[in-house]
Amino acid sequence: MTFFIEVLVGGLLAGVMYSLVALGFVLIYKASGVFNFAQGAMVFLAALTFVSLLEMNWNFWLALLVTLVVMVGVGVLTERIVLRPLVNQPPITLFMATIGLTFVLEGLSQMVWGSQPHGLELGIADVPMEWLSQKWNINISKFDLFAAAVSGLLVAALALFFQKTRIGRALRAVADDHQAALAVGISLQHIWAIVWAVAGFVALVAGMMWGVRNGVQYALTFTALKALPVLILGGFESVPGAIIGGLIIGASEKLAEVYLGPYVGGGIESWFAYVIALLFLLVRPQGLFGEKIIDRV
Amino acid sequence: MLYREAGQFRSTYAEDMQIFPIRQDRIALMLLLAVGFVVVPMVATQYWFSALLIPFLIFSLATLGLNILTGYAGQISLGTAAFMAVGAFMAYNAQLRIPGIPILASFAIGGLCAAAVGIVFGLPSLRIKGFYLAVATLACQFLVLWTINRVPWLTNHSASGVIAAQKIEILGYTFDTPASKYLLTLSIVALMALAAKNLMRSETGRAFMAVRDMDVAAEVIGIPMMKTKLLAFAISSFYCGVAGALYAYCYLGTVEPEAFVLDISFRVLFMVIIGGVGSILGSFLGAGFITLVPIFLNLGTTFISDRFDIEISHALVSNMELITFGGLIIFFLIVEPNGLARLWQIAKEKLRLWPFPH
Amino acid sequence: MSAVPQPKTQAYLAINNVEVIYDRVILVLRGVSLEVSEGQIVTLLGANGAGKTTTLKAISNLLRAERGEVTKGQILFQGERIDQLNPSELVRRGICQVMEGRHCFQHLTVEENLLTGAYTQKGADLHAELEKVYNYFPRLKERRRAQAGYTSGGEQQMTAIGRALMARPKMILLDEPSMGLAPQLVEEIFEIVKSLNQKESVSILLAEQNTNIALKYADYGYILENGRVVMDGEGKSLAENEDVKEFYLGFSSGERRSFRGVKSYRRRKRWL
Amino acid sequence: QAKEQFVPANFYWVGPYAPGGSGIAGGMIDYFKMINNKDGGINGVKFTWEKCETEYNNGKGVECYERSKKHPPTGATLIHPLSTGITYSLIEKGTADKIPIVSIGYGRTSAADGRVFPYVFPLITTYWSQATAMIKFIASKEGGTAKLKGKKIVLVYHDSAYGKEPHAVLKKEAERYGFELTLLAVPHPGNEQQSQWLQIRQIKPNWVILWGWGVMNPTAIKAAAKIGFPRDHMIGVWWSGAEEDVIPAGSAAKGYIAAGFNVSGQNFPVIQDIKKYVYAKNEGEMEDKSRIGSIYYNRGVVFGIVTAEAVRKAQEHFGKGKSMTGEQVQWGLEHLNISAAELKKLGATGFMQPLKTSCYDHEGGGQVKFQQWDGTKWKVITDWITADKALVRPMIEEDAAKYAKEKGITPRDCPKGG
Amino acid sequence: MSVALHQHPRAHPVGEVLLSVENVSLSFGGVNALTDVSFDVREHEVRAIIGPNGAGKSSMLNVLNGVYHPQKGTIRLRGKSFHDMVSHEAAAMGIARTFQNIALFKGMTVLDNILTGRNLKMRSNFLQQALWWGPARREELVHRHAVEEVIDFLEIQHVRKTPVGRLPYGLQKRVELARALAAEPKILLLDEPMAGMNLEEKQDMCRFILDVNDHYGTTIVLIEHDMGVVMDISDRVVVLDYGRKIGDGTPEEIRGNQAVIDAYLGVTH
Ligand SMILES: Nc1ncnc2c1ncn2[C@@H]1O[C@H](COP(=O)(O)OP(=O)(O)OP(=O)(O)O)[C@@H](O)[C@H]1O
Ligand SMILES: Nc1ncnc2c1ncn2[C@@H]1O[C@H](COP(=O)(O)OP(=O)(O)OP(=O)(O)O)[C@@H](O)[C@H]1O
Ligand SMILES: [Mg+2]
Ligand SMILES: [Mg+2]
Repeated sequence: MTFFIEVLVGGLLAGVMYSLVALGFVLIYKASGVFNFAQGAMVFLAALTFVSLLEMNWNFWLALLVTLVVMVGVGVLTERIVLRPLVNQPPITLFMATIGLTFVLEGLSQMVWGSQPHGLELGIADVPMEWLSQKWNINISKFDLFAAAVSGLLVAALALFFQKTRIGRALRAVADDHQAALAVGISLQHIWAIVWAVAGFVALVAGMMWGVRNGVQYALTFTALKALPVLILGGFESVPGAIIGGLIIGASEKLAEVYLGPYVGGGIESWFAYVIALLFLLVRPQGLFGEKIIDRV
Repeated sequence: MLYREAGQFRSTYAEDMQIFPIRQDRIALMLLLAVGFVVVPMVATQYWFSALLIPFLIFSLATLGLNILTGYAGQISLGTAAFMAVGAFMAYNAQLRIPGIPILASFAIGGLCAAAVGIVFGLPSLRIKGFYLAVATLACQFLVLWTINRVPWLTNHSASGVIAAQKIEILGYTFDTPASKYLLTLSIVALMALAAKNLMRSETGRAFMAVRDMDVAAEVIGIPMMKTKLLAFAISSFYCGVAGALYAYCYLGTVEPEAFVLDISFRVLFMVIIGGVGSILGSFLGAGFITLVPIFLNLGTTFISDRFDIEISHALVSNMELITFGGLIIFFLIVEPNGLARLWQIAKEKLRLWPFPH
Repeated sequence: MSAVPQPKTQAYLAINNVEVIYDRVILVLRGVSLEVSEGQIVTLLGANGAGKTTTLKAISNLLRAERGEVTKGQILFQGERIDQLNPSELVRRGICQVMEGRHCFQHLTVEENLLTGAYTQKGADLHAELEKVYNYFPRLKERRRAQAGYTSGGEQQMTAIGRALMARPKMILLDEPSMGLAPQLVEEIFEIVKSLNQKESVSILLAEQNTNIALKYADYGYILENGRVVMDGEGKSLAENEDVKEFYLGFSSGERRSFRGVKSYRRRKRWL
Repeated sequence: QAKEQFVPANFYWVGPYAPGGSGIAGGMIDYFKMINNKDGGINGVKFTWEKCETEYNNGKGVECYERSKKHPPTGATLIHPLSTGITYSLIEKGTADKIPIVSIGYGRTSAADGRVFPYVFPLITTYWSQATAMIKFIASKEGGTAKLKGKKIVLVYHDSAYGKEPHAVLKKEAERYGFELTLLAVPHPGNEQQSQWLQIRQIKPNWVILWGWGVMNPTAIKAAAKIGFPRDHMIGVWWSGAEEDVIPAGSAAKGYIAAGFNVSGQNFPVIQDIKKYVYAKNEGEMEDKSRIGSIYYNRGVVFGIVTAEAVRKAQEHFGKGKSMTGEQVQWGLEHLNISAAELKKLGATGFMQPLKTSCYDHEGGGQVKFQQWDGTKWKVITDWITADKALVRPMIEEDAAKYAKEKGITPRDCPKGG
Repeated sequence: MSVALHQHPRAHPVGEVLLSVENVSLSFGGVNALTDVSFDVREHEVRAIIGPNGAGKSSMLNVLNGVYHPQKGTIRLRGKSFHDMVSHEAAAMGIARTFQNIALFKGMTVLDNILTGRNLKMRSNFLQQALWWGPARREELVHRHAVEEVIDFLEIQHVRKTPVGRLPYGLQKRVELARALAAEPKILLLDEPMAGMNLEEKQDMCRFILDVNDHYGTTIVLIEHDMGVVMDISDRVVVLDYGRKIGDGTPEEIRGNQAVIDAYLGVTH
């Protein structure tokens, strides 16, 4: 039983890490209807910049600040160079443009900082909490809890932002119809610059958390892959969906791997999350909290 | 006015319904085929065959397949590489297990098995749309590769899962030189492209496009959604399956799951979008762009650094290439969001009016 | 027929010799000039595809999003060139467009749609504005919580117009406001337009197919055909014009023609 | 004919595999530069090379191969594909083009049977050899092979062809010694291993063998720390045993053990020579000089040494001071004999193992050293441990024979053992 | 404003009840789009549905061809009742329609759009089509002829090869009608076919509708806000308001109906 709980809790906490990455996707999708393929590259760029600055003996907060400035710069430039000329284009075109952006960001980060992996420690050890493991024989890492708290905070803040503010409403309007948004005087430039900057910030947070876990290296770009099933399960447009989706995916895939894996040869984690998400979609095609696809005649 | 249709009258519908109603297009195509089948084999080097032309053709075929699904029927899929893998492995098994089966039949079996898998993974498309569907098709990608890794029968119990493709032999002739493999690939691709073109300009193609553009309306005018979507998945996967078999047999020479990773799925999707969603020609242009541009970029930088004897760190060069490639994608999209095929079409429209601006 | 109007000194909005090309090859407007004086209602008439929508989009600078561009001519608002301003700046300056085909934000509720319209009105009293719109369109109040995507065609049209009003514009570009509205509502909308014009001195440029009603309310009218202005004049004088009567209002020799009788109709004479 | 010997440098400098690719490329090219500068090449024939980015991608690898194979003066001398996938794709092409495919420490294990694979050289040691060496190492730690009985060993492997390589060998070993073997797959890329390591916590194995790649390695080490599994009972394969695999794991990696067929460090004469003849002139490949002497860099130097010695051997046979063709170098590769004395001359004693190949055996030594991470650097903790060739060789021959049958190849005749 | 109704005898006089709607109710969540509506449509007649915005007219059409499934009530076609009919089944039974918000296939040319209307009549399978051979080719030709007839009839020859997205609104509406006609329907449902048209185009459209009704005897159900059109061309009119039927009768009767005037017409036209 304790083992079951351990797997469950471990899965839930792992899921939170997925949510962190998924959140970046959600932000941009919600605000512009763009499926941002470059999210993984942004996570990589942010974490790599941050860790490289740290290794140059910068002060932690200064490094954080400068990285943030870099990410905001990337956001603003993306708006200028990529998105603005592509207003009102079909989603698939914008998607492709973000793929181009991925190449640019990946090339750029490796060009500036090199492709060597780095270690990152934030001072919170990724080891089990002793009293828990002694008393209950359950292993829960302090760092995992920290990561969960951080994502919880982020999600709450962002959800509030989208629901309650003028900008939040404008973001949703832009996602629905670029042209009409322009016509009511929403400045796509501002909106997109804001969103991409916030997404850059989220990428930085995700990059730091994952960087502590796996080291800062190119493979951070792959974290995006883990976020995709979370994304469709929770719904592309939903901030709370990202966290709930993450919890469901995290827990179910761990449980499946541990309890089902041995019977079929293991490694089922590679697809299990997707199959779960797919099954959910068959019931709710827009994900748990996504916006209903409106097609009327 | 190089590209002028004036003076070409079509007096019957049959004429109007020709595959290329405009004479210049017909001539251009003939020339292209002549170059492909005759001139290229005479002049190209092995490098051209095995490093450029064969992969280009095979990717064109896969792109064509995905374009039928995504471009014509409007269903985005990220399972292309999985369908290719099914094609490759089933072709291998057909060759291995059915004695005396002709290689082309094996390719077809590979394609048909891929089509079957495609139908199964097409079922969710009846309910799920857009990017949701795209991500959901990833399930197919991972599940198929996982299965190949897990079921030893599929890899004939090979230790590592990597197997060598069998010899290609048709009517006693062995295709073992790059040139002969190229010709074989070209023939298959040309024929299948022709079939795709025919299909897309007849009822099936129109049904696909109708479902793509507005599925409720399509249903209202009597197009059965289920049949149409599943057929699209089947045909598309068939193309991808054959492409996968060719990829294994004519290009790499090995059949292995790692050759069909997610990356390939994405690359094929890039090709579709860059080339032009819903265009046969675009499939070729897109495949050309994505496979050849990085190589030419690389050849270019190598040439420049050789010529001017600049010692730049290679990591820098590789990264620069990556950035340039990404930049080019963005550039072309901004110039023409609907892909290279549309760019070509606009160019033709301009040519038609030339030398007048409008 | 008539030529380009002589530029007056005090035009509120003036378009001079504008040419628009779509997709770099399709020439749609071939030198359109028109102007709107302050406080005027001006209507733009013309057959399908004449270029009415394109003209309005050229003014509000929404063409780029459709891969169209203004290749010639200039557009002046209050004497300043505005053809390089981005759309949100235009809204801030008081030019607001109601697009053809509604373009509501489907996933937002009707009320949210309206609120978005006030995006540029930072710190304004949104409640009062909302109430004003609901006063104009009581039906919207009933449906305020419905997602716009699920409302009926007419309801969406009301939402779109209401949304534009929320920005407190000085000048509204209306693209076919009557399309798809019940006759009663068409009258109402034009009454609203008129009251906006008179009470709040909003200038109006409106593209309309319903010539009858448009000319009834308009001070001035332009008739567009094939991307050119072919006729213009005071609303009344246009309504009196024999050709206009025949081809746009459906009277033949003073009698309204039945739609059932059109089988034996006369092909319209083309000006160009 | 120009006195040049062309070797393609088809490696990778970008992407997830870049740390390995760029390090190995740097080591090999630096070694060539050193030979050119110090000795004026091999008997006056200087090495040339051209870099081509393969991105660890089969298609790109083939493209690079095709591009480099006809390079003047004699075409590609031999090729290091540095990827198992690319190696497989090149087996037939190389054989047809008569260009040796050299895969040191990766590639197709059964190609060690030179009778079936004349142009393929999985030199020094294969995955299978290594797996047996690992078991030997574990046995030595446990106090003899007899003690293995009833012990639990878990293999945590990258779920791919590469990760599946050792399964068969380990299963045989498990049968032979009576230990309990559990195979745990980690899906690519391996940045999430919670469930695997929770299972390990449940199994409580004595040893964990890590058959990982890239990000999978530090993640595994961290996950081990998280469940409190002792790192000094984790043994990594040689692609899990570079600085790049442990540094990202930080302090968690302390005590972790990995296999290797070369060692790290700068204190070998050969590395000093590279510094003296190459870096002193500012001609070095590595921008980050601290990477000189790292595991990957030194592995690249091993690649360089083997290449150079094969060319030297070929020249001895076909004419000194001439550029060798691929076919001639194939002979050289089959007659390599880098003895201890030879190693000393090369300044590589203890740096790599002696190597002797034959037409029959394309692997050579098959020895492995084990090293432990002390938090800042790798420390060698064993001498060369020889693989259990008696176990591995028959498996190799069986697999090669199957391949020969499938392909309709008649194996060459080779004098046994010579 | 008197208008002579039937100027010449119709080729297909109005006949038996073809389609009847009985006590249909439809709601979406809290919104009652239709409440207990009943009416019938006779063979060969032109039947108009009018009512204020949001009255439920479009929803009624959607019920008629199976896009929406009413919670209560039945639809009878030639006396046979249907429950939960799927829209492509409706199409197979000869019901074609146009949409309020144009639902053309934007990526296709006019010709292709209209050809899709004939998909139910196509028999060749996709393998034959892939080869463009034998039956497939012959069939394409036959249908092309049929479609060209519709094109001629609706006078859209000049835009045949234009992608529909580029056409002005009015022409798009006409293409949509053409697509519906290509199916040779028994019943044609038109949802505001004349919205956004100027007078001349409306006249054209009326002419087409009447001709279809006349030549082919097609039964027509029409939603329209232009009272002139409705009064002139329809045989009978149903009036909906807030989802309920508030009037049903000939145009004259409707014109005089006070409830209708209050709810819909406002000032008389
Ligand atoms: N995005 C576009 N690309 C290409 N051509 C276009 C585009 N938009 C409009 N056109 C063309 O421009 C011309 C003018 O169109 P516009 O929409 O301005 O006409 P309109 O007068 O508003 O017509 P309607 O009364 O039907 O709304 C038409 O011929 C149309 O085909
Ligand atoms: N799919 C749906 N989901 C929710 N509500 C709907 C849906 N379809 C229609 N409605 C609602 O039902 C009511 C009737 O809509 P309908 O479209 O039938 O009106 P209509 O009579 O056609 O109006 P109009 O003349 O404006 O087109 C409207 O209030 C609309 O919001
Ligand atoms: Mg218009
Ligand atoms: Mg309606």
